[in-house]
Amino acid sequence: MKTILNDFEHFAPKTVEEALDLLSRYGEEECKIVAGGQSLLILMKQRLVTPKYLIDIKGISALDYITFDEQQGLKIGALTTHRAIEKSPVIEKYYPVLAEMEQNVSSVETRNWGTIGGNISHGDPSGDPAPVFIALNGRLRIAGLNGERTVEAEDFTLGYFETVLGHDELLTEIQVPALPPHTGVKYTKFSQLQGDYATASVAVSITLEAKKKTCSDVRIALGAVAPAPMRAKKAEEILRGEKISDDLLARAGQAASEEASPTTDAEVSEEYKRELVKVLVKRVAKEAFERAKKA
Amino acid sequence: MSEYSVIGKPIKNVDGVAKVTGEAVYAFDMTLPNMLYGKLLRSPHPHAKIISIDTTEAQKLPGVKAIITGKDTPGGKWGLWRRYPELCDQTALATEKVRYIGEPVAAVAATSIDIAERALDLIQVEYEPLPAVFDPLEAIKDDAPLVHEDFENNINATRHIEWGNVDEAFKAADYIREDRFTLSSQHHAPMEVHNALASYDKGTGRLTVWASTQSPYFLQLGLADALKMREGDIRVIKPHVGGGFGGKNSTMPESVNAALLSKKTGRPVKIVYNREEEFIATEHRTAMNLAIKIGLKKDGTILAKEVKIITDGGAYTGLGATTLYLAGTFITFPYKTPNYRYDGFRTYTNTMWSSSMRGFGAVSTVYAAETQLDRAAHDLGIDPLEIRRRNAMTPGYEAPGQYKVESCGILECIDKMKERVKEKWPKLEKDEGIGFATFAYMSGGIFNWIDTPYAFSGAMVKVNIDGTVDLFTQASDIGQGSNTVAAMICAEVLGIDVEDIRLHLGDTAITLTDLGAWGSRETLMNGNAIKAAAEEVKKKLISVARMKLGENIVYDLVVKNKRIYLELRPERGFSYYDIVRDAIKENDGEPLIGIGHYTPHNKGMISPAYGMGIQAVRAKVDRETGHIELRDVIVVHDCGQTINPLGARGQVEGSTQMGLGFGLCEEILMDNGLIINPSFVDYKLIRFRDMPPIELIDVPTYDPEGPFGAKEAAEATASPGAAALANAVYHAVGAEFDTNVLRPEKVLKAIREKEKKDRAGK
Amino acid sequence: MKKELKFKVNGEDYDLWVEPKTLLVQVLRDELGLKGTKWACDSGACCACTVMVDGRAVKSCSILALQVNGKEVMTVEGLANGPELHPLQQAFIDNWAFQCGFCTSGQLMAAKALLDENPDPTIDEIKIAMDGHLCRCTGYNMISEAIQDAAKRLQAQKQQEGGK
Amino acid sequence: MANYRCPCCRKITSDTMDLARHFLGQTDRKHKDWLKTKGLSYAQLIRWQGTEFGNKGYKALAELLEKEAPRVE
Amino acid sequence: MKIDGTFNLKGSPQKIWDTLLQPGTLASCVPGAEKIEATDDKTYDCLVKQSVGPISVKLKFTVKITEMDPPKYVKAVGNGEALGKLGTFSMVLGVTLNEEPGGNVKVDYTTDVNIVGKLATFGERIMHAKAESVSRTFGSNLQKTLQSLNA
Repeated sequence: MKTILNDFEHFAPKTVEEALDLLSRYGEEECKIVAGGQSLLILMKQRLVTPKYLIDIKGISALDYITFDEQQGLKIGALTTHRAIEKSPVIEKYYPVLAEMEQNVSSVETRNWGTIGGNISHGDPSGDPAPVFIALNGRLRIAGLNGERTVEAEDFTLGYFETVLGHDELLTEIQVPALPPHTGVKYTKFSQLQGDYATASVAVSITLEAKKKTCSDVRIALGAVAPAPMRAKKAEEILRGEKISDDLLARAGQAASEEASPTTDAEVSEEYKRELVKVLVKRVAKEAFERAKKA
Repeated sequence: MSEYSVIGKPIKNVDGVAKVTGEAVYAFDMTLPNMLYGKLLRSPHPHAKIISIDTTEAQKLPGVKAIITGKDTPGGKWGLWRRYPELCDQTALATEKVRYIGEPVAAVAATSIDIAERALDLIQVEYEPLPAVFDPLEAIKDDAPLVHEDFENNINATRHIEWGNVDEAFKAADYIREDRFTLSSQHHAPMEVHNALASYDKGTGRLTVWASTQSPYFLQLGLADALKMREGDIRVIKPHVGGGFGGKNSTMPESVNAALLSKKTGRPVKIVYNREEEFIATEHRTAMNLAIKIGLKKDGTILAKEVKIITDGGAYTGLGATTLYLAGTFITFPYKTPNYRYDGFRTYTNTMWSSSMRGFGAVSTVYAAETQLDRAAHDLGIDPLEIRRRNAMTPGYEAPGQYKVESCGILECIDKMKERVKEKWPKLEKDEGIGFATFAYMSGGIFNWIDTPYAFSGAMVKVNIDGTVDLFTQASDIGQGSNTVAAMICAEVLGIDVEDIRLHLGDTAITLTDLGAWGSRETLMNGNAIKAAAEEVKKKLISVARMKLGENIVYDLVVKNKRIYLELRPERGFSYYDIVRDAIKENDGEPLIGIGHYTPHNKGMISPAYGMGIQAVRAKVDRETGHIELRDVIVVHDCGQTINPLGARGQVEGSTQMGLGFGLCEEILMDNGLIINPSFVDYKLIRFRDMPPIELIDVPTYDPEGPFGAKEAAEATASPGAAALANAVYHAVGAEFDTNVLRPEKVLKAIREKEKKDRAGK
Repeated sequence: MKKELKFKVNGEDYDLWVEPKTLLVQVLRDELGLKGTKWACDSGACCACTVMVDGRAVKSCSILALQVNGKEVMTVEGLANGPELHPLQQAFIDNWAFQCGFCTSGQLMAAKALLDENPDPTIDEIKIAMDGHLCRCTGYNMISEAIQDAAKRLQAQKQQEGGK
Repeated sequence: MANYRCPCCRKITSDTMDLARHFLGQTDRKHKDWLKTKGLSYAQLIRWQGTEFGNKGYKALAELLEKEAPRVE
Repeated sequence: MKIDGTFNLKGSPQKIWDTLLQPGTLASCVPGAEKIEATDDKTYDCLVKQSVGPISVKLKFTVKITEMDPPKYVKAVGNGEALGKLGTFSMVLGVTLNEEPGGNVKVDYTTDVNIVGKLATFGERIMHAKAESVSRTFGSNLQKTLQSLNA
């Protein structure tokens, strides 16, 4: 760890186009994008990342917005801060799970400066927003010099800190469809101390059919237990089309725990992470179910 | 005791305004004109021969003003155990070989931190890695690599205590149990990192150092030994210090190398560690292997205890040898132990060395002793509070040849706790438990390992013509609030306000020697020195007043509320201010000065007085994940006469946080001698949301040795947290632990084991 | 290559030229001499360096100085009104909400941002807002109490002003 | 009363347990080498004394010294 | 840091053994390998690039085979550095081939990596996981190579 950052040239584009243009000019190795910089600046101090050119997009105000309508659903500009999401009345009303999630992302200080797009683009497998957007069936809009594309939230992260973003691309927007009726969503992250990085995290969205008895649709997303946030599709299959019961939820937890592919690290073993997934999926799905019943 | 006008009152921190306005200056904030920035190149190997160091390229970097390696140092060795020169094993820069990852091998001074850091990258060091040893039990083997060639089997220090007849007592016991523990290290993690600014004056050959230190005097001695200079030619100044907790007692390479670089360049040099350096290359709590055997009567009375400790000392001595001594003592507290045997060994290993940390010696041993006691109580069918009560020390209790406990409120503490818990937590939720642990600690140490001929504490009081007071003290306020306590004691004696006192602090050139802030010594030891100094002045004032009154000598005079008057006829007296003026004028203008000092005498081997008490932790365990939720804490303590209840509460809260951290989450993770979590991201500290509320109940006693009856407060309270937490988990779900950091995975495993045992039992 | 940085600190306008690699905390401490803002972890994990930017608490060690171009920064030095302490500062003193004081500036700025947004926070809200702040000395409870105390003082102050 | 002298230095005690305590407190070559010639390892004794209950290290050494240490009047 | 793992391959132990020890195979199967050259029959010079998101590291190292029991067991020792002053490292690698019924060979590997310097302290979590994913990819690459040889 060094005290002082290495020298770099600093660009502060005012538009997405400008930023993309700058990106195209410099090679992947020597050029990095910084938004809030809450992760990147630390890597730079450690000299693990030493860009010659830093494209500082924090000032692109056009990417700072939250909009919602019933048809289009929710749209969040990539440079919206975590704090803005946490405090947004629209999100509070239609997607309270997002506000809940945000409240446990690092510290208020980080949330005040760090951006949602920066967080997702960083591709940290233990990041909080990604599993929630996956559970919410979110899509990510990506801008490139040759036009735009959209990918499913679940396909965005490829592995440890690796995403589908090409070097000359920029994540610009997160889109979340309006929730179907009778849908409950819950996110829980497990860490020994509150506000810490997740040891394991689970987001579940459950939609009940009109009579609120049977689960018509379900999405289960896991964080921190694989190289990238992932869907627990086998666990989903166990619940989909079924009447939710404690026993069924436990089975879903078991399935998810088998689907996950955690690794042992200095703090926790693979077995323990699997155990956590088992317990968390059961509990979180139950809460999502309770919420769906009330929705 | 209620007649005090300052003592026992909630007095606001005398440094408060400076600290809330950002004006308080820490060594970290200091710069001097023309100052250079120093950085240390550190060894990446745990144990390696240094073949060569090539600084040519680094020298060429513009802005680099000096580079030194081991051969450029005067070669002085130093340490805190100066009584035993062979334990003075530290060096400024490694020369022949490196002994831990992070040991400095070269130092650079440059015109900016940036250049200094770049210069480090240009220094080429060739190492020949040597086999290294990290485990203390491996280190003592005959074929283990030697960390210091002169210390065979890597044994750095030993300590043996025995009293009574242990073997006979075990034979007489109804119940015996043995438990083994591996107790981990813990980092002090002070908010202000180690840093020092050194300025050498070529003209006079004198050196001034501003440093983040707990003991300016220790630093002065360390620098003198390291630089082979006279003590008197070194002036150490301690500005505000951003926390120490035992980690800033030793003279560390940053101050020595800043001084060497300043000497070489003729310019002031400042070295500031970054947080990673703070984690890998500053001292930490002593990890240990501990075996404890206890023999009890059926009714829970302790008959005998036998304790074995092998500590992981790391590469150098620091205060780790003291830790070994204190561990052997405090594992008996606060219980009557008629028969006791202790064998302690401190080993050298190829890791950053371990040393003193808040409650050193006690924190780890309390964990072992108090969790064991709960298991014994459970087996014997005795209530955990009752077994503690039955064995509690009483005033005047003596351990033969070791210590004598004068004031002792532990029984009252236990009784108060019992009452309060019943009232506060009448019913527990499922999987919720309450755990208790007692604690005790010294009020300053007696053993003179530093080998100083000076008094342990000294203070000087100068009263000005207008009645204001300049108090000169080397007592080190490192956050614990000793400045406020110092001013309060002085104000109480002279009958004036805290605001009338100006403090002159922590400067070895202008304050009388004090050994510094460790082992909870400032209130009792420095407090006694200040009290004596102020009383000397008071005596002078009284004699002047007496003469003016012309009263017979049998009438006692009181100095209080800025007046000096006859105790029995308060209306007869004078204003304090008038007497001060008269005293100075009548004595031919001689300034009104009092000097006081304190050194404990005839107080045994350990300490003049002991603070103590009991803590309760209420916690809830998640049986499926092993997660522990800290819910509530009660601390009942006896710190003698509390000097400042506000400050004492702050200290109790803070030390409880540290003790709970030791039990819950703080863990230094190591891989082949490398600390792999050297940051606040990966080294887990309790923060706001996980900190439970604490209720503090004071059991006042009066210790004859302490100033106004005061003794240790809130170092002892660092010890019980981990034990009380483990006991709470034990009572909630039956899980037992032989290590201290109760991370969820460990808890879950223990729960499963317990369930398995229960099933097998059925 | 240095770039121009125009911003406001504690109400005063500054126009500086800084290296792009300079962090906000370095400008504040080294260029402007505002050493009340501390720096303690190098990894964005302790919040000792917290200042307010446009009214929000942020970590000055994790922000490039150039990123606050055109913005308004407030540091602990800007909290008191001349010799008169801000109620938060007074409450911190009265409640012994600091010991070594090294994390205090950051705590105060975060507390200020909190009370500006939420004048009457519950203990839980305080804990959430302050959770990023490490304090090795106090055990946090007395800081929470001080913030609640300050909230009361500020409300009383407001009422008094309103009454006038 | 017979006293025991340390086989490696001039220490004299009346009790072999005390002599064992003395012996184990010495870290010089001489004492260790003597132990080796008697088939005992210093490290092993320390290990016993530092991890096992009942003065196991001292007792083993005292037993040996009882046999081997020169007596003095 | 110890990393152990197992993967299964189709083929005979001897064939796998022969393939495994060809520098060409290693170069094509080790993810990110830019150069692997045999300097003698037991020593290989390697240059491997690894990246974790924004971080990329070039590792330059030499691997020496220290024990061999064809076609069952091989032990190698590696030493090298991460370019850019990020640190040096050494590793001990052991690979055991076990023939299993059905023409399968179970490959067990154990590595003990000792990293010295900056790289080591960077998120042990990530390093560990990355190493596992690299070995997994190596296994599947090797499988592909074997298949192509069969074909």
